[in-house]
Amino acid sequence: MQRIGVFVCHCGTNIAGTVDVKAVAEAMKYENGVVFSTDYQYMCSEAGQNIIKDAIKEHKLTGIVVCSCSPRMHEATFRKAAQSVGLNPYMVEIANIREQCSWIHKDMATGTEKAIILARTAVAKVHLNAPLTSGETPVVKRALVIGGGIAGIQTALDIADAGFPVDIVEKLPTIGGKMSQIDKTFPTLDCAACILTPKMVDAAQNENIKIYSYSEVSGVKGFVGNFEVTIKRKARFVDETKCTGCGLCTEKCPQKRVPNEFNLGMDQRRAIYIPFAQAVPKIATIDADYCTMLKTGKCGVCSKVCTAGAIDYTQKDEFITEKYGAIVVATGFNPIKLDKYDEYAYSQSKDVITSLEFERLTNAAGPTAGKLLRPSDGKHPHKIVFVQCVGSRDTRECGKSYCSKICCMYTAKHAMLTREKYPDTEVYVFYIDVRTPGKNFDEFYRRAVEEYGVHYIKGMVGKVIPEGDKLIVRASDLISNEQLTIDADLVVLAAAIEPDKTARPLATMLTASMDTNDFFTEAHPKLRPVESPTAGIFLSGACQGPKDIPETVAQASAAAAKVIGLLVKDKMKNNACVAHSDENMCNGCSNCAKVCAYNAISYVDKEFRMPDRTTRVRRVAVVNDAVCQGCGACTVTCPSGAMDLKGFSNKQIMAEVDAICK
Amino acid sequence: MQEVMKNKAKELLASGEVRAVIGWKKGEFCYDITPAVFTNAEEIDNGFIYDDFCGANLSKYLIKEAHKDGKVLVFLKPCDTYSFNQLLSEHRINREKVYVVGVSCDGKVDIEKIKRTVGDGIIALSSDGDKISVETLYDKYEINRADALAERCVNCKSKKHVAYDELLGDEGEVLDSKRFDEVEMIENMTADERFEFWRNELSRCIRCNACRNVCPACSCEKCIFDNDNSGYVNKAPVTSFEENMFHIIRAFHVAGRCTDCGECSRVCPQGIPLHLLNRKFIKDINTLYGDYQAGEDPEARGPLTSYTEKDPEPSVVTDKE
Amino acid sequence: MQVNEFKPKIVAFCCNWCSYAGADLAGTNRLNYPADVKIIRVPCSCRVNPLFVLRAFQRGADGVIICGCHPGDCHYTTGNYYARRRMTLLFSMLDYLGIEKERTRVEWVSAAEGAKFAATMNDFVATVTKLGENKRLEDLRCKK
Amino acid sequence: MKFSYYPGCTLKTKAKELDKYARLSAEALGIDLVELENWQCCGGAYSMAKDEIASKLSSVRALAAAKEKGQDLVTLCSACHNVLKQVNNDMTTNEDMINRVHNYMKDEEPYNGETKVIHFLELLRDVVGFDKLKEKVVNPLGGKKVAAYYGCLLLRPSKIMAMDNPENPTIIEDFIRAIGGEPVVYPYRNECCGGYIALEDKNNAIKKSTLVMESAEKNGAEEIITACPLCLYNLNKNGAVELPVKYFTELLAEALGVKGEN
Amino acid sequence: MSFSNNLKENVIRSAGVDPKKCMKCGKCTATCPNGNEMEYKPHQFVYMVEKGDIEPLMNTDSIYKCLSCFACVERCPRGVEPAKFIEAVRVAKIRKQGENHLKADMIPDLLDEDLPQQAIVTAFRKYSK
Repeated sequence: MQRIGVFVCHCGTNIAGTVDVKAVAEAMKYENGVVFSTDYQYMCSEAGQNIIKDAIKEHKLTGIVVCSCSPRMHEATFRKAAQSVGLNPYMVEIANIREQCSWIHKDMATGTEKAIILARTAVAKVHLNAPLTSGETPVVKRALVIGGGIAGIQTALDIADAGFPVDIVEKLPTIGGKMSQIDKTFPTLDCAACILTPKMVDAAQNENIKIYSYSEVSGVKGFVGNFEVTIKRKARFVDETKCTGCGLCTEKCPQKRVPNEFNLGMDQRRAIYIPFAQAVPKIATIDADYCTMLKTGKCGVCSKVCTAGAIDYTQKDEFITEKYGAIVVATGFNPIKLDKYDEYAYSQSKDVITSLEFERLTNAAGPTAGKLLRPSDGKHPHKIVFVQCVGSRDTRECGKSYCSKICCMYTAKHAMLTREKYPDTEVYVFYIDVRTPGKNFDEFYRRAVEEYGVHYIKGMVGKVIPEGDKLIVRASDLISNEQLTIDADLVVLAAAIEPDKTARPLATMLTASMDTNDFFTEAHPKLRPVESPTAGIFLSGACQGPKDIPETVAQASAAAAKVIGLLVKDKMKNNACVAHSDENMCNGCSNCAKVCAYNAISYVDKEFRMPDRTTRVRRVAVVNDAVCQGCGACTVTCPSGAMDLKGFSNKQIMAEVDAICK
Repeated sequence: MQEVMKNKAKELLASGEVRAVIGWKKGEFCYDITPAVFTNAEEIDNGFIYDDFCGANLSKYLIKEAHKDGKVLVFLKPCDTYSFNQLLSEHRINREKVYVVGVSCDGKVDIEKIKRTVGDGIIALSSDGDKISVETLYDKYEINRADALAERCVNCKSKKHVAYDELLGDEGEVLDSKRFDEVEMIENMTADERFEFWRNELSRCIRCNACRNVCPACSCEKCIFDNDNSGYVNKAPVTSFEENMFHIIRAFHVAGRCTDCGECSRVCPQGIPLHLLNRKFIKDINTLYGDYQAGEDPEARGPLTSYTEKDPEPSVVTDKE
Repeated sequence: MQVNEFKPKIVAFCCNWCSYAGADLAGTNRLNYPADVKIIRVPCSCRVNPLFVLRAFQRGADGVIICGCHPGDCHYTTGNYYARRRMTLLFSMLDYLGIEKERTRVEWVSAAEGAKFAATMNDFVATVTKLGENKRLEDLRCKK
Repeated sequence: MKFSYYPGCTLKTKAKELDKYARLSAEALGIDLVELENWQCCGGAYSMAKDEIASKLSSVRALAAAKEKGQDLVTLCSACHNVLKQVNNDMTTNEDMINRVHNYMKDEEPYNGETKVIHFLELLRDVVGFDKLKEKVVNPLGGKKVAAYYGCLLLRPSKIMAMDNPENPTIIEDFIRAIGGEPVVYPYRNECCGGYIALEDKNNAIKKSTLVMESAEKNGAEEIITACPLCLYNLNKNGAVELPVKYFTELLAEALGVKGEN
Repeated sequence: MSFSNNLKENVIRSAGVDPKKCMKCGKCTATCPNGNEMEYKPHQFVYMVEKGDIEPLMNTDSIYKCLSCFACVERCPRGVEPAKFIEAVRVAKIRKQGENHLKADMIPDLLDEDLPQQAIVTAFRKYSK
């Protein structure tokens, strides 16, 4: 039997104005189990709290009800007070007689009557309260960042700076991601490499950061604070510890005709290669698909020229397992394939290119050493047409229904840079809408129009016809209601961007949720934008939605802050009000796990002794306290009632119902 | 058919492939056939039966039997295989321990319907094609088989087995039944008429728990009605209210999981049409969330453990005219 | 003849994150609604077991309303979607049994919708008052 | 292998060659084309208006007749192919039309889009196989430069026609290669020649067809092949370029060595 | 105007596509092989139908300029498929008494010996009732 104390607050006249607080306190004295009841001016004041503390000690209270303002206001205050004198904080219940009573009723009799019922309801609940303790789980103080683009690098640097070890897993031989392929960045036009490569070097040199390049995550177990991740280190046939990155092998390799993916296939590299000069780690990698030695066993040139003896043709994929407290997903994006958009003749003419290819064509380290030349004949283009929204805002199966967000700005950048470097080139941009919500973004776009004389035309390109060495562009001009024909030299398509293909299988491993476009979903779209609903999984960069570089970096740092907030704890306090399954009643039917948004429920086979002394193995649900958020969805779906929620148990809620209806 | 089944059962018992066979045997009366577990050829020769009165759904017995060592053979009619699948999806049965023999079914006979024609005192029954001959203490009758078919068989939803290891007889198809017509008829009554209808039906309940005990979906380790801690324990009917509550709660607990096998109504000694509660849920689920047949696909997610963002609001019920 | 004004008993289940906060806001803004409404705080609308609703009616409640975050805004991301299906089916069943469907309601009230909370309660109380006492689901033994 | 065959009205009159050479070639390839009995004109143009139903009935009849025989329905004329395939699609997607068609036709077994409609080119690609076809060629074209003219109706709308990539098709080019020619890829091969307006807006039709032919010529074509009688007429009549336009079946029959038999 | 509204509804129903899905990108007009011959361009058909401005569309010869080549149907990114509106307006027009665009007595002058049947059949199908 509980010994319950009731404390009725006047809240000045806020409550006492329409509720006869004395009458409430008096009425409570006659409730079952109530051994003490009083009222006071301000319960939340220090003096008020002392009344509570003293009463708990003096009357050996096992539970208390505070009739006051909303629990959203002072529940924590009163719980702390109770705890300070040894009463479990979950033995405190609040009857909300201010927001839900005195403030909404004008009549003293009505207010008092209702306040008594609310107090009685809280007393009825406290009768069934049980002391709860938040479980604790130790936190592994190491973070994993999946993806080594600017998002992953920034997140890793911030976490490392806070003093926590962090590993980056990057599937390519180098970190750097898409940003390393970009020439200049909007709206400031600073060189991408100049701002990115120092960060790459920082990451490599930071003693808290370990980079697993040419590696992939192949398995994830565990939960927040305690993930166990298997990383597959793909064989690169070069001993990372020995390779000095001198690059001699990449010059001597006789296999010269490998499409260079860093330049999007616009030039060629060798079968052994370092993606680009500033690659991190600067280690050669052998492309097994092209290496003559690996394919036929005859060659071995790279091995002969390597003075460090780093070449190892027998290298195999290697799997390592590491423990992490938090995982950040930073898998980034790719432009979509354009094979379903051949009205723009992408596969029919070399001079129809994507915007990312355009970046490489204007980059000093690109295939043309930074000169804007047509891929087909190496001539300088004099008329360039940019097409926006290729595949974006397209509701058909081949398209993406969303806006890719970055295309308006990078196209303005391309147009502006072209006009700046080659004033003799006419530049046309066809747009549906120009979307420039960002700091100095619209000014940037207007400058392209006003200062650089880029022709922005409200309309769309309908067909590109390669004819001779020209590209006949048929387009619409919706302002003047006409159809235009432009004989262009180069057409640049702003292809929609989509999440990297590795994201979906990764999401499955992480049990993180995704939307239909394969972008990771946030725990809350407004208030928790860098966290996945799965505890301990954080989101950084374009894997969560299209983003430009400033937004990506901002989100990357935000994700890092969340990770640091988690890793800084030695132990994690779990939510005390978690679900719990009574294994004696559990059917093992799995319905609870199906509705759990957090994957907090798993199943084990357990042996039970039967009344006839035989044993029977049954499958039963087990709730992971560290992961459960306490929503209660599972409790209702459980047919046998085995699943219940601590702090909001079936019996507690029914006691409240009974008290109200009494 | 019965002989084929017996031989199959004996064959598998003899080879040691299965430890036991779940089938049907005769009860006290000729029409009173009950599920039974057979463990040797002798028992099968003496007791095994498969006829027009083998309505019982044997899938639920697997929960207990398939926990023991060795494999169990079970004979399942098309509608029983749905329950079987549903139990599989809820991990109540270890599939590897069961050898399912699907048996075709052309509907089972409802003894109550026969009694309504011939009265009590039945001593012998035999069916021959589409006729049933009945011998009572007082007279002999011949009844059209079609007239004696159980309601659930008249409105059979499927003659197709959705799970089996081996099939005896012909495979049928999923049927376009009229099983929701009666639900619709009740829906079309006024609220007062509906209340009267159900009060009349449910007030006959004697809380014998037969419906619960037979229901394959009601297979909880511990039923909330038997659990002192659940807050719903009540074992005897005191007022009509309780029958309301008991049956609403039971129907809700099996909603989305009930395969509409109709066992609840078959076993109700008071003849309460309990299936009309379950079918109401099924009908609502089909209309509101898209057609769903529990047990059709053991991998499918049930309607109450899934959702879509565009689900109708509860106001479709509360605000309807 | 004695004129006794009927005062219904209304149980309101409110989710902690949206609707309970919305109810608090109604209070903060001093928006009136009848004292017949008593709120039970639950973490999420998906915590509301249909059995709680039946229990309330059994104990003599005249109306039960469940309030939660708007679909798509659930604090637990998906809880209210499950609640929506459960309650829709339960209400439909009660209607099928001839119990007045107007006694049950689900309303989505956000933490910012204090006015909506008050208006909803006013409307619901008025509706239930018009229906009068809940007799069809009440367990007379629960009334002393 | 037996297929139902829908020739269409023009193939019985002005485009007899298209039909004749197809039949001869099919025979040589071991394909049995069984002409539907009592077929009616498909209407020549598919009406995009959802409520135009009467004009689509003849197509449904042809489709239903093929279903009765349990055979896929082979077409040859691009226009017929387009109409039949689109109507067939309607018969699985346009509820209103399905109901009304069933009401009109009052067939015992109502037609619900069961028949598979394939174009003769698809027959060559998917049933015979271009590799197999190549083996059967006795008079290869000898590297003749042939331009494929697809026009509109074979490819679009691709959601329904589903024959090839509508923007960069390869089926006729592959066909040309199989019979020993060298395909000429030119950008206007899937641009409309203006056939539908040839009757009453001649000047416009001249513009459109000339554009197509000029493009083919510029890219080195020695002749153009097509599957559409209307395109053939329009290009021949209105295209201001001297370039032979032939049916693809004629080249096929020639290559298979069956052309001269008649 | 109720008449106009009624007409709008008829045209939309007949077209079977939703003009509200149009995001006004203009790809239809851009891609139309006959766009320059049209007084009202394909994108204007969509917008004017949505506004209920059907009369001017019925009275323009743009409805006979559409080649029915399905280029805009194929390439519309929003599934609006403008040719369907042009067809719907044309059908609405020729269904009116005496509004046949092509009359039988005009045919002989237009014929030539090579003209395939389908040219005549389709011309009638498209332009007359």
